[in-house]
Amino acid sequence: MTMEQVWLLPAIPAGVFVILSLFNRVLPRRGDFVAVLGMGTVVVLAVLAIADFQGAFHDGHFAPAPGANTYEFTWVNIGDGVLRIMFSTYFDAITAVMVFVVSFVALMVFLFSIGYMHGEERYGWYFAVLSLFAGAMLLLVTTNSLIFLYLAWEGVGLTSYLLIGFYWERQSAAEAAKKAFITTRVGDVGFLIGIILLWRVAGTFDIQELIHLAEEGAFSETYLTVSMIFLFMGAVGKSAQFPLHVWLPDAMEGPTPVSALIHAATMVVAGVYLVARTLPIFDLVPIAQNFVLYTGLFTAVMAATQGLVANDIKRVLAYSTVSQLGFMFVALGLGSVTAAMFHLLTHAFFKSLLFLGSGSVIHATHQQEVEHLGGLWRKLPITTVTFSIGSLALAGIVPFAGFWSKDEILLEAFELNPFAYAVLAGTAALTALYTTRVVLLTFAGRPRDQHAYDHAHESGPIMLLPLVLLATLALGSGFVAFDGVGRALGFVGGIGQVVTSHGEPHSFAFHPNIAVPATVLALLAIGAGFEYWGGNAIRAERARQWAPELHALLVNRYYMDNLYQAFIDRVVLGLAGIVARFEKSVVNESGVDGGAQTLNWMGFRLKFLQTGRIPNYALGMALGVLVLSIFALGGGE
Amino acid sequence: MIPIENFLLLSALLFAIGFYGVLARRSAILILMSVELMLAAVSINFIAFAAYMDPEAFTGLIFALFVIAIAAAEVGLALGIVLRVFRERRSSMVDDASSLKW
Amino acid sequence: MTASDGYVLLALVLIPIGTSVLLMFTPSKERGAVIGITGLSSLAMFVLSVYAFAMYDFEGEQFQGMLTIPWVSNVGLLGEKGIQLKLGLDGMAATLVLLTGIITMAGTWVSWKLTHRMKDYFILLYLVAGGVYGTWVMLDVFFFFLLYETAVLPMYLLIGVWGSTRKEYGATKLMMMLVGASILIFVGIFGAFSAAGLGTFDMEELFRAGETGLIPRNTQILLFPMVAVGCGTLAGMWPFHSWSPDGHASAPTSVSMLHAGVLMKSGAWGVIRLGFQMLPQGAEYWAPALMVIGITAALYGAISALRQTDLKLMTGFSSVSHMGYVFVGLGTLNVIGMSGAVLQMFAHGVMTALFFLLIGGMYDQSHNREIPNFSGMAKQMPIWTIFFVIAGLASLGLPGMSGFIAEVHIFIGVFRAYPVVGGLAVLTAAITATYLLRMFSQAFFGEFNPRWSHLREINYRERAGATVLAITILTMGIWPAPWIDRVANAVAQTIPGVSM
Amino acid sequence: MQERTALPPQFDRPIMLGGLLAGAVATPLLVVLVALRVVGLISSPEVVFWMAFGVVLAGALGTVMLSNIVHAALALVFTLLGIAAIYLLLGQEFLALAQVLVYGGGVTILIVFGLMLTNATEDPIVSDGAQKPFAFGVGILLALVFAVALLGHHWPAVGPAVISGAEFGERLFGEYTLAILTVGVLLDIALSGALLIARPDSPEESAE
Repeated sequence: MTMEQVWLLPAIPAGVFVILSLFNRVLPRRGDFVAVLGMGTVVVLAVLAIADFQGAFHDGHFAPAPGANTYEFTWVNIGDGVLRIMFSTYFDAITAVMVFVVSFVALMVFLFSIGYMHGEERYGWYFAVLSLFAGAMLLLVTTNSLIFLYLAWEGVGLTSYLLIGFYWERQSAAEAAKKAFITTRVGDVGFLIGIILLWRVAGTFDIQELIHLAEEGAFSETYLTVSMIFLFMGAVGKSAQFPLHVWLPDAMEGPTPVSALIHAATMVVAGVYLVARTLPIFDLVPIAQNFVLYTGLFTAVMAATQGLVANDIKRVLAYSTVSQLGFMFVALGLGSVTAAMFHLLTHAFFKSLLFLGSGSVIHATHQQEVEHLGGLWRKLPITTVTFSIGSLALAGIVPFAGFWSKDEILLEAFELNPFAYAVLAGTAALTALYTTRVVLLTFAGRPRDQHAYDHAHESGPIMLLPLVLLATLALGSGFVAFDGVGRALGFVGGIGQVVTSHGEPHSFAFHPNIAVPATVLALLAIGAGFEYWGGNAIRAERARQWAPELHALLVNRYYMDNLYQAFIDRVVLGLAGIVARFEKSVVNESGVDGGAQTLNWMGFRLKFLQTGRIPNYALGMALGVLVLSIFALGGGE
Repeated sequence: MIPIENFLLLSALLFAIGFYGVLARRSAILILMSVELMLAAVSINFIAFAAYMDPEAFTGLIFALFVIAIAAAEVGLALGIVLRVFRERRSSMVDDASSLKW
Repeated sequence: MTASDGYVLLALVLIPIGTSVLLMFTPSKERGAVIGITGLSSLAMFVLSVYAFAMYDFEGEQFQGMLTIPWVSNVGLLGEKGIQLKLGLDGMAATLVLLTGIITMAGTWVSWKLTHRMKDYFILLYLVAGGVYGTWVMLDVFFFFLLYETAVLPMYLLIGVWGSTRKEYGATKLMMMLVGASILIFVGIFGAFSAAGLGTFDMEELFRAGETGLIPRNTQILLFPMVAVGCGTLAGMWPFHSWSPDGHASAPTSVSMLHAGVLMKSGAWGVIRLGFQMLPQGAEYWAPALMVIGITAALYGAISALRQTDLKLMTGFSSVSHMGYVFVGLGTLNVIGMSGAVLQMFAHGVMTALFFLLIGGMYDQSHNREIPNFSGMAKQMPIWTIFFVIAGLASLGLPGMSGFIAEVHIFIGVFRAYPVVGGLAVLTAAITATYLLRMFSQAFFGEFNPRWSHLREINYRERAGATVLAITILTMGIWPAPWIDRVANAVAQTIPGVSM
Repeated sequence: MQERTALPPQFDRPIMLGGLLAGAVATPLLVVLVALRVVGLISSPEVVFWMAFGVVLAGALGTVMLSNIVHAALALVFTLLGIAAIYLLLGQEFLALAQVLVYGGGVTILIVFGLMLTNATEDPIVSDGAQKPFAFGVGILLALVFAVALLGHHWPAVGPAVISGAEFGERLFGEYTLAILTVGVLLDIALSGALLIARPDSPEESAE
């Protein structure tokens, strides 16, 4: 499989979706093996494609032969090129990272789901939709056309909707699915506007061509800034950045493996991917780039603070996802694709690990409130170990994967924007703190819910295998940044150089000045966490009482949801009410019925002209004759 | 030789008088009689024009004849209706027969 | 398409009308015969429609399959060509012929469960179908208008006799508004006819007259609003839309399908044919106004739909909103936007037919359409729900569905001309998502309301109809080239004054 | 069998008054006309024309103004006979004859029958409608309009052609046979219709 055949990657899971959605009742085991086989094939093909890509390297430069890494097919063509929408794929280092992450994590999640979702009523449908998601996500990362990117973008949105609402009998799940779809849809409005604005001047949807044109100065700066900010709105929605972050915590209503795949490792990074993909254009417009930077920065802090107080184990992870995505956007805002994509890679592994670990806990105890868990390390040893590895990676402790990638972002920030650095370092400490809290409350101490504890048991091998594999990657994937490891994998100049497919190659750097303070900070935070939540929860309770308003603010998510609800209730529905009243009273009653009634009334009045007396009629006729004859006389002369 | 204007003037005055009668009177029979006046006025016109303008064409005369014939038919029919109305309402005044109002 | 295919077009008009006549002589107690006749007839129409669509060569002549039969000439005002039975197909019409074939077939299937005077129902329904086919293929303004009215008039009886809820009110309102609007069309047609002074109703001649200015520019500016409002009323143009929600809410299932799916499109088609093709200079003058009306309608319909609790009313307002897009697209005066408008006519036709089919399938059992009364319907009627979600997603413009193809063309076209309007149009798509998803989560998801445990899944005929429509939605969404090629070429070649 | 009665008293005075009035107006008119003829200002046919003119208009005015229906009917007879004279002046012997027969005879008798069958004989005085002033205005206006139209036009100064009864008959039953037959059928149908309408349609009604 070569780079230009990369369109096969989305095609296979899409085919699986068709097969499963039509025949899942007929196939043995509801056809889960079809999904797993399909995904396995995709992983193999993805690795082959990456190998082909790697083979195109020589002398440390990324220079495949022109066109060798693209595939094109005309989808729509109006007026011989006035509007030409191509289906096209493009393969570069970013694609390589994304393809690997998506297909690998998806395979892990598929395997995990076999155990986790066992016995569900809509088991086959679950795999069908999950496959469709994988297909859409793979299309998203391989296509080079903004329109198809949008298509895939909405496709992952749809599957996310279907999977969040998988347990639709629960009203909360249905509401969460709706909220997710509509919130991201608001972002997509901007995304589509941005796409069309870019097309309006450039006349193409081809991303590489757009970058080329933008660099040549085809756009005015203001126009480009506006377009890119619109484009970024899509990323804000999909990657749950402030102010459209509200859907992601609620999205945890979906099955846990779904959260791992979609709402941690892949779909939510689509926004990061989009900005990374178009970063050369963002580079041209500092305002838009700073917009990305500060959005990410604010979101990172905000979500981390909320993560401190959340009780649902999955929600904590969701907030941490939002926060980590903020980190990635900061990196992009600073212009470093390398750091962002590197963090995306490691984050995908350790966050999906954490989610699957939490899934294992939930599977064992049917309980996801951390306040009701505790002491599970005795019952779930493997889960505890893997979860801890993931947590350490998230907290950024040497030598786990998260350390290296976070350090890369901090380094960039330190060099370019000290303010951002300071904020991010503090946020990293917060991350360590809430991570420690979750681990301690879940696995350490005494069981707080004896019933759940008694029934807990370690999951089967089909669920543990993904945990172990992902833990390995969470432990080791950070090292690919090193030159030697990169070379060993076949990438001349190391991974860091590869990922920067554009502009100055940027190899991985490691500065003790940055790394040591960050590590110390994280360790301090972990220590503080042990101090507060290790053993008994009394101190935590005291902390809560120390600043009740602050706690309430955080628990209520800064009242953002209330604000939105109020906006919808007051403004949107209020407007709808006004329109409905307008429709009823002006258009319907006055306009249509009113017109009819006016005629009716006139008829009622005019009917009295019909006296029924012949002389009156005759007089009318006579007057008519007179008038006519006078006209005739006047006309005759 | 009498100029044609004289006949036309007669016809015009006769017609106007008949018209006045139709509009002003209440009795159906009197209205019928006024209509006869108007018809006669029209006949005079026809004949005058026929005799003065184009005697060969003959059409005006035929028309006048028809007017006479049809007037006779009309009178017969109208009187039938008047009788009928009278029998229903004990009145031959047209404004008493106003059940078609509104 | 060869010249002899003109007879195919003629057949498309005559088959449904002939079926009506045939049904008149069928005893009404022979339900089997009625079902057989309508089944065969709708199948024949479908096959011929697909044939016409497939055989239309989008790189060839503008009008294909021309068939001209002189009727009245050299009488009074009429000159050499006078009134002719002239048929021909262009790319836009080919698309709409296909739409009619699909919806008529699906509508026929779901109407077979009717118990009250089924034969008479089909007589009128097929009259509508014949009229609609006629408006697509007629190239003579006289016959165009004749068949246009033929399609509109039976609606009164169809809604008044077979409708539900406030059917008399809905039927009367619909009829009064549409017939009132027809007067404007009539004035527009005869105004153009006499202004051209050619003594012919031949559309091609009149198109040429409009393009070359034989119909003076000021006359065109005067006549265009009449035609646009006249035909626009049937297309649900704001603010003349108020018949649409009421009419749809009270109409029986297949009438709603045919009406919202096809007949409303013939209103928009009238605006294209009589407005943009016959009075191009007037259209150019009024295009911005059309766009303002369109975007107002789109937003207005969407916002109104947010507040509706009746499923059919919601769909009715959604139709107003989606037809607003059509006018936005037409107002762009460029090929992309106008193609988008025609594509939207097709896409909306299919999806709205699917909506009404499903609502009807459920209403027949439950006699209730209030959204808050339902909850968790996905448990009781999963297949129904899946089809409904497909229709809803197409409606909110999800990529991969027909709605997206149409909308994205309109958006791109509008952005070319008026970016601000384009932004509003995209925003409307988000509002559409909001009301549809609110409805989904209220009615389909959540805890099942046991009050509805007597409901059964939609029957196999409805499933078949829904499948045909859903497949059309997906096909166009994934492989839109056949539609776009036909429409875009026709728009570029047959509508004067259109920029690329 | 009805007893023969004298003319009712209310008939006497108006008739006599009318006669006197007519005589009072007609005598000077006649004198003036004869004088003009003798002087030679007008020709003999003109004398006849103006006399007929006076009779016709006086009769017409009587028809529309007299409040007694029977008197009005009498006045109508004068008018119709005067019109016959006009026809003669125009050279139409046959039409004049027809006029006398059909109008002066048939129609008048029909009308008198109508008067008798309604209760006009018992109460022959009728009031006029409320819109009489309007009617008067309309009548005057109409006369004015006609007069303006008439006098504003220049008419050729030719005399009337005389068409004899024989010639009339020849042409009537030559070229216009079909038309005359149609009129006959029409008359037949109309009178049958009149009969049908006027006939009492139930025994109870006829017993009334």
